[in-house]
Amino acid sequence: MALLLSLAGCSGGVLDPQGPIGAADAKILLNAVEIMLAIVIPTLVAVLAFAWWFRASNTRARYLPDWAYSGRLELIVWSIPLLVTLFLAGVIWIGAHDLDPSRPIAPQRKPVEVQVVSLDWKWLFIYPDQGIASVNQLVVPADVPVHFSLTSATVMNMFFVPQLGSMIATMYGMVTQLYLEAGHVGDFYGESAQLSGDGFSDMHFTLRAVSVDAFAQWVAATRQAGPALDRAGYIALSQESRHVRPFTYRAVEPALFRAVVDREFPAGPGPTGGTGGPSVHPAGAR
Amino acid sequence: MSSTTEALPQPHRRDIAPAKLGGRGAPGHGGGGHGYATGHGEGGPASKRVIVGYGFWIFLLSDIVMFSCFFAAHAVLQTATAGGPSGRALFDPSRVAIETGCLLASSFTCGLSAVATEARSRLWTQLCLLVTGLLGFAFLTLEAKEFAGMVAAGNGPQRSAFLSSFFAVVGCHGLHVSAGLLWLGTMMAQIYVKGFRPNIVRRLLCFNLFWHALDIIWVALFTIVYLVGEGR
Amino acid sequence: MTPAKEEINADDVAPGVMEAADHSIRDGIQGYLIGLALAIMLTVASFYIVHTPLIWGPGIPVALVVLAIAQIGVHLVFFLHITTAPDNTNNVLALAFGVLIVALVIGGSLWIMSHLNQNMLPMDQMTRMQR
Amino acid sequence: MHLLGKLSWNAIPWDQPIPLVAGAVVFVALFAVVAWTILKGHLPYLWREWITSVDHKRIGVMYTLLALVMLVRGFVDAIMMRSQQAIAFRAPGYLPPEHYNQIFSAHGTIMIFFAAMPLMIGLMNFVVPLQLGVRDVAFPTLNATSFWLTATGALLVNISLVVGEFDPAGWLPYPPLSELRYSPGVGVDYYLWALLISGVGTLMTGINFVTTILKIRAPGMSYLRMTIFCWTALAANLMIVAAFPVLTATLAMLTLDRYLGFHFFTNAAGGNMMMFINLIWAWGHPEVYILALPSFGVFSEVISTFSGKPLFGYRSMVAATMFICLVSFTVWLHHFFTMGAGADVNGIFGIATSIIAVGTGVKIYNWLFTMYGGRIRFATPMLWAMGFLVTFTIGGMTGVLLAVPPADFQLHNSLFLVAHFHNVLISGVLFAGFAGITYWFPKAFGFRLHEGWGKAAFWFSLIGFYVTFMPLYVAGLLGMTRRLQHYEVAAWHPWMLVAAFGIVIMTCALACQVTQIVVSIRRRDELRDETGDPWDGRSLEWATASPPPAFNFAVLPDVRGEEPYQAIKRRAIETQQLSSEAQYEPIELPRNSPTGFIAAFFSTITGFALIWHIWWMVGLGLAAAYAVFVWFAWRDVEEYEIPADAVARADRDRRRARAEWLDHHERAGEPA
Ligand code: HEA
Ligand code: HEA
Ligand code: CUA
Ligand SMILES: [Cu+2]
Repeated sequence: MALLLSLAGCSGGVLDPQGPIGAADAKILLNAVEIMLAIVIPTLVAVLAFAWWFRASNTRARYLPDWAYSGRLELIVWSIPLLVTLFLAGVIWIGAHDLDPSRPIAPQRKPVEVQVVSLDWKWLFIYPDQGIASVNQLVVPADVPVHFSLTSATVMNMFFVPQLGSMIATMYGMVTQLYLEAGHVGDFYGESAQLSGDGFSDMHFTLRAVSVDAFAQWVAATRQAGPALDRAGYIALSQESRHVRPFTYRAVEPALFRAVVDREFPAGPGPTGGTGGPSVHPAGAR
Repeated sequence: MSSTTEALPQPHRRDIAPAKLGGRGAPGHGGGGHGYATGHGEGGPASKRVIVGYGFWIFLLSDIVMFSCFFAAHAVLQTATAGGPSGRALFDPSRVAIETGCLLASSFTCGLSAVATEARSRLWTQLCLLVTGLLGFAFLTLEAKEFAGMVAAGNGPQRSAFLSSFFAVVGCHGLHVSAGLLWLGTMMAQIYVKGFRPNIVRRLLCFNLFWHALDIIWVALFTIVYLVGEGR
Repeated sequence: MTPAKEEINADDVAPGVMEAADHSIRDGIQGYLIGLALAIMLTVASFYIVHTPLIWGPGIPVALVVLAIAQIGVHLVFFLHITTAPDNTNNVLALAFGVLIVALVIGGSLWIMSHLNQNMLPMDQMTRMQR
Repeated sequence: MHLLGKLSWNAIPWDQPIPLVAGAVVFVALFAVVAWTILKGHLPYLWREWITSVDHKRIGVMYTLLALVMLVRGFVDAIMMRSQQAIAFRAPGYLPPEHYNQIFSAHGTIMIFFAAMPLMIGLMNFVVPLQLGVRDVAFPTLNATSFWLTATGALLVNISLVVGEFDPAGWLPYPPLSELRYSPGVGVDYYLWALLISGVGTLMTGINFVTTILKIRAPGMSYLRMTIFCWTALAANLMIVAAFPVLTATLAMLTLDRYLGFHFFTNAAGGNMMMFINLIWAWGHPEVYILALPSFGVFSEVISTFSGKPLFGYRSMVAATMFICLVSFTVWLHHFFTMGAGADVNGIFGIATSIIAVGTGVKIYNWLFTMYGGRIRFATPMLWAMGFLVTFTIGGMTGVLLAVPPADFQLHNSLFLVAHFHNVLISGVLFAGFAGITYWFPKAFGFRLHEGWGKAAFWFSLIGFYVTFMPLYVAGLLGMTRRLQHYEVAAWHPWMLVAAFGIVIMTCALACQVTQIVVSIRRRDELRDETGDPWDGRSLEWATASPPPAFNFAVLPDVRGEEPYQAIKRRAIETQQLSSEAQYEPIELPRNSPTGFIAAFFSTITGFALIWHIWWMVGLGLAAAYAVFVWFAWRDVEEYEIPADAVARADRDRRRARAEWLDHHERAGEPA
């Protein structure tokens, strides 16, 4: 296990974190493993040792055919896991609070705002303060907290950038909150961690953390080119499509995200048919 | 630890047929000293009546757990009217009161039928069961009317999540009552043809349990769905 | 084995079976009558309370739930013959298990769902709360 | 409307060779088997002795058979997934997504509901009445019905392979993806009806076994004298009774959404999909312990028997079992920490989850101390148990890790999670199944399984497991999420290749298992067990003949302590004689009944009709089901009697074998 852990380090996964949230998540993960290994390894060793020593062919081992109870051992048997669990319970409680996804990273630093909409099957990122948007590509300044507000245009998805830390669900008509921060400049792999249909495997994107200046430049450049995202454009975008190349919008209709959340658009249309496709149309389904 | 069962006091055992499945310990192998039906003790298999009654009791509890999910869904969705009508606009308290009366009375007559069965009176058992069935039918008719009225007014289960959960939880109870009526009819026919044979008496016991349990669920229903819901 | 006497045992009793004590017809009917009377009282109280100004508005649902629990108790005791006698231990334990599960499922679900809903309020309400 | 509802020629996937060929092979095989039985004239025998049987032993065997067949089906799915992921690096692979999605959903559904559950229920059926020292379960006909309804569910899932499609939204199909709008095909409907129907069967099993264990035990068998297997069976069945109604209700709501336009979980009209996820896991977590607890029971029996000692800390074991039974109902939110319920809720449920480790840990240590001071024989069942102890501890540890919310925020739905649950399921359930089958096989059929092939199967399974699933832990830590039909991240690819190699080893294990069965049947005379007690067992099932007579025990055993059979044996060895022959009495047993089979027949028809919206057929099926019910209620004779001299004859044979054993024992001069 420890070997596996070390193998998994330093190669772009959750054990190679590139930001404070990811680092804290990974730290807790490793700590929990250490706490448990402290008891699990002796347990495993004892299992193998007892099995070996008390094998039937070993005449030196003492045979205690009636030994089935010992009050003292009984106590140990209950208290060892209990104590470990107590310890873990502390980690769990504190971890759940300190690293709650909706908890701001550093209240004094103003975060960059990004609104995320998961569509079939791509990601739409809206920058409300900059008035631009992008698809399947997320550019953020490094060393600055990012505040995500997330929703879905269709089914549930899960927004996840492994090296930056916590994932969070996106759901139709609801908004979830997430704070992340990239500690370095770099490209990080992002994906959906929740099955969302046939194009699910294509719901990956690149998170590009760039310097603050480069971010400003990118914003400026983005404003110069590409289409503008209005309501009609959004409806077109929300049709099913796979393997969407990253692109940007030079402008976004201001309250678009809120309109999505407030269900002003019908939910994404979904596929037109499966085997034995729909022959009945329930009255209420839109 | 090694108490021999022979030593147990046996003051109140009567001559009872043990369960068929278990059979009884042969003499010499328990000395015939075992009781026949302790649920938690050491007396060997319980009597058939206890087994059947207990099994049905467990079934009822599982049924109540199932209802609790519909209740939970209703509690979560009762404000999700999606612009449609709320409970206050839809429910008619006097109808609910009559429905409640029907069901409560039927529970009572059902209990009387059990007394009549205990006294092995075919006539009274059948009469009580008949009244129970009629009251149940009256209840169902009222409920069907309510449903039909709501659907006709465009407030069917497709209207909103609130109405979905309403129709589901109330309808599920209604389905149970319908199934109960089918069962009741079958039981009456069986009593008519076969009389009070032990297996039929056991089934009557189960039917009684079922019917009383439906009434209990209705108590929760009229309280949570109708009365509390009306306040919204 | 006469059917009438079949399977009455002082140690273990099927749920729904009347106590050996009230085995006469009169006692049997009387039990159901008492149950009916109590149930009617509680039901009437429930229906009455909904519209009464006597009780503080927000307290009404609580009162209703308490009344319902009382009535369910009445049904259990007088119609289903659940008692605390030792012969009923298994029946009562099963009931307690069921009630516990129901409480966990309903209580847990409501607790979880209220937190989820609260954390996922649509935008405007969210921002309103933040400001 | 169309007479056949939505069903048409196009429902059969003519354009998809893989399922078509697979389906064709299955059906040809099935047809061949049926044709063979009819031609050989075995049908009357099958009908008489198996299909209509209400004997808990027969039903147990049928459950186990169903489980093994479904294991193979699930394994084929697993091979397809592992090979797809091995080649789908920057490539589409050979399974298009709409097909791949059905495969993992079918794999999960089949493995949990139609392999693992029948495996455990099968063992319970066979063993529990024997260990309680009684003749059958509380409701034998209901028991048969449970089995046949489970088989109905399995059949429907397998029909979907050829006619239509299966659920593409996962083994627990989350809405809104599973709603009509996003899954308009019949796949989810197959899933729903298969599980609703088999769920009824499982619920009835739960009721049956709770009643059996609480109300039908041999004289003197107080609660604290029951075997741990019976205790775990009691706990598991209590959990079935409490949890399966939740599954039924939740699936019923989704069904209402899909069929009648309700809005429980839709995106429209105020539906709330989070409620589905909440409710399904309120069933789902108890479910994994419904599977794990009986497995723990099997290992308790095996470890104690092969260590030649009573189980250490019996009372602790009982307490831990019931502890797990209750606490399992308080942890379900750990499956959706990442949905955002907030710190308090996540914290509480995380802690509740980690507390389960206490109950499980106690069990691990009790097994450990059972081995201490033992004289351990490493027969095949004991090997499975050892593999379990080591592997399950690791899987449990990763489970507890997932219970830590910040860790889960990174590992949820990753291959790490997939590795965790295969880690516990394969060691905890599959290994237990194999251990149990090997252990009780001689009891069921009168001869042992071949040890050599069994041990080979064990080693291939163990190594195959580690090679297949350890890489998935790594891939999960590298951020690889589950259910990917293809991927573009280079770092994941090598691990997928290793895992694919692991499945090759697993295939060897399967081959060994099959060989083991074939070889054992061929050499059954060598492997014959005459005494009824091939392993030097300690509980009552070993007190009767192998295979046991229909009535199990000629006279119900008189239980005077824990490990009753061990006590009887000791007494026999000390006094050098068997207990005196009892006075035999006639025994009444329940008659065979086709009720279960017929009920399943009509529910298959009804289920199929519902899936394809063939409403007239639905009506027909339901009417027929009611008719069967009434017909069953009307039958007069429910039992038949075995005369006393037949009982005596059967029991004297057994006693003769035991007497020989005693002789032999005396000469060997071995202490008990
Ligand atoms: C038999 C099946 C089984 C069993 C027994 C378990 C056992 C456990 N599981 Fe697992 N689990 C599953 C089957 C099972 N699980 C499945 C199928 C899923 C995924 C479903 C899906 O999403 O599709 C899942 C998912 C799952 C999750 C959700 C993760 C996610 O979706 O993000 C979590 C999180 O808490 C979890 C935790 C646990 C824990 C804490 C245990 C504990 O019970 C383990 C306890 C055991 C030990 C800890 C080892 C022995 C103990 C000691 C040696 C004592 C000392 C040790 C300590 C004190 C640490 N499981
Ligand atoms: C009991 C449950 C169980 C079992 C045993 C298994 C066994 C296996 N599973 Fe499965 N699996 C699940 C439950 C189970 N699984 C679930 C619930 C899911 C989630 C589905 C979802 O995402 O919706 C899943 C998903 C899942 C995935 C999808 C991962 C993803 O999301 O990307 C994969 C991929 O490889 C996989 C692989 C395997 C493999 C290789 C085995 C192998 O270990 C199989 C090994 C089997 C054998 C070696 C059997 C051999 C023996 C016999 C057949 C008996 C002998 C027969 C006779 C004697 C006649 N599983
Ligand atoms: Cu990524 Cu296709
Ligand atoms: Cu769980």
